[in-house]
Amino acid sequence: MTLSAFGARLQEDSFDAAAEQAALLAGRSDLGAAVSFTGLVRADHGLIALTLEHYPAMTLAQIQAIAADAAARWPDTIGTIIHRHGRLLPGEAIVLVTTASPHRAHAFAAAQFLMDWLKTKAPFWKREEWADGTTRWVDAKGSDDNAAERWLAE
Amino acid sequence: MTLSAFGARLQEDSFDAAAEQAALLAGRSDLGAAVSFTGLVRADHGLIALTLEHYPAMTLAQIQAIAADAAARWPDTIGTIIHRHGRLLPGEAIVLVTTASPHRAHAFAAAQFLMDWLKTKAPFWKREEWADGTTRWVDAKGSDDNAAERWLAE
Amino acid sequence: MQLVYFAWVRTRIGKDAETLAVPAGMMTVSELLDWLAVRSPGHAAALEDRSAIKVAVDQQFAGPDTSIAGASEIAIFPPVTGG
Amino acid sequence: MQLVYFAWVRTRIGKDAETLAVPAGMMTVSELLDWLAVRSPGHAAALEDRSAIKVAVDQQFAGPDTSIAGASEIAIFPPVTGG
Repeated sequence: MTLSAFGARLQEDSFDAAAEQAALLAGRSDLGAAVSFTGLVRADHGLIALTLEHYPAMTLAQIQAIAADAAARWPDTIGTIIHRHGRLLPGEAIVLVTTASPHRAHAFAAAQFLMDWLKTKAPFWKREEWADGTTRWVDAKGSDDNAAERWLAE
Repeated sequence: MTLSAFGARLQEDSFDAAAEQAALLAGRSDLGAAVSFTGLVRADHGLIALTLEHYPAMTLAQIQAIAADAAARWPDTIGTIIHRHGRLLPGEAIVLVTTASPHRAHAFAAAQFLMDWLKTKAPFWKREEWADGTTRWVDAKGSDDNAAERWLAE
Repeated sequence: MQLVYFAWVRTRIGKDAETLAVPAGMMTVSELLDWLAVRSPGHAAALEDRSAIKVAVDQQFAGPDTSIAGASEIAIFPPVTGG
Repeated sequence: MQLVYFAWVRTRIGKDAETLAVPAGMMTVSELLDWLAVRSPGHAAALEDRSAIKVAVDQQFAGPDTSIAGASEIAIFPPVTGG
């Protein structure tokens, strides 16, 4: 259980999910299961762009705290978390969580845990730009709170 | 609910997980969540190779039946399943399940469901070759049966 | 005390940060929000629906009863929508 | 009837397939396995632990009581270990 078992980065640039997974797997020989989650800007009709605002003084520390929690829950599992900010176009990737473990169930669970908590505890806000000139802040979803809270009972 | 929502392939050659995911995502504009699972030959000390034997008359049909079940459970979700056979070296990928959905929970669940059932219902058998010249058939794991059976109650 | 605003809290208030001298004796997040809400129509609009407001005190998520005593930076924002 | 064998069932029996004329009146997977087990020491070794044996009748997973009447191909193998 170390912070470094799950690395976290915050960046404006795009990422290469395959390269991140390869780098993760290169570190250990006992890994039989690798899971990746990629969150994407949906290519909804009329959506021009999605801008992610965040709270620079808090964001990375908050992601690292979530990562440390995952490391404590699944000590045999490693991972990388990359969250982008700034203006993204439809189809672009927003977030990557890639995990690897000797056990398939752990790799899946850690990835889901990280995503559920990133959705509810990482200080990002999405603003949509539409073709008609309007902008709209995306509403938080109750389903995300529920997804995160189910981990509290375990 | 169609068979084609989850494509399935059986091959000896390696695959490019990133290209498979990109091809999957190219088909639809409403996808905000993409999950990939890759199963790997563990680089255990002394392991020379892993050979996957299978039952050619049954394998692909069986994978397609599992895929059809997933398509019925998660109608908004699409995916690709690639399972390799033949002789693989440590670190090589054995299986890929990549899914995409408007909903993160569906992309995760469909990928886990497919893996749980591939592990217990697809007619493959792994034989290990060790540096001391011995070979060994891999034993089935009770945990895989349990993982698959939890879906029956849902 | 430094106050920082994000997303539609920021756009409604019309600034991303302000430094304010909060009255002595103001103890909690809830009291701070009540005091801020009457500073301008923008503050009022931003803080109107208190159930949609989240607060972090010195970069830690806080509740309405969290103490603000000695805090350097209070962030006020809507529920997060990253990931 | 075509019998096909995989993994250590195949290596213990020493062949990957054989065509056998099964006796008339043999109705179930379980009866077939009992009959096969006494054909040779290899068959006996392969089928010794019946709890470790899986069977597919015409490419469909079968249980001990599954009918083999009219079947073209019966596959016998250990629990699967793919994925």
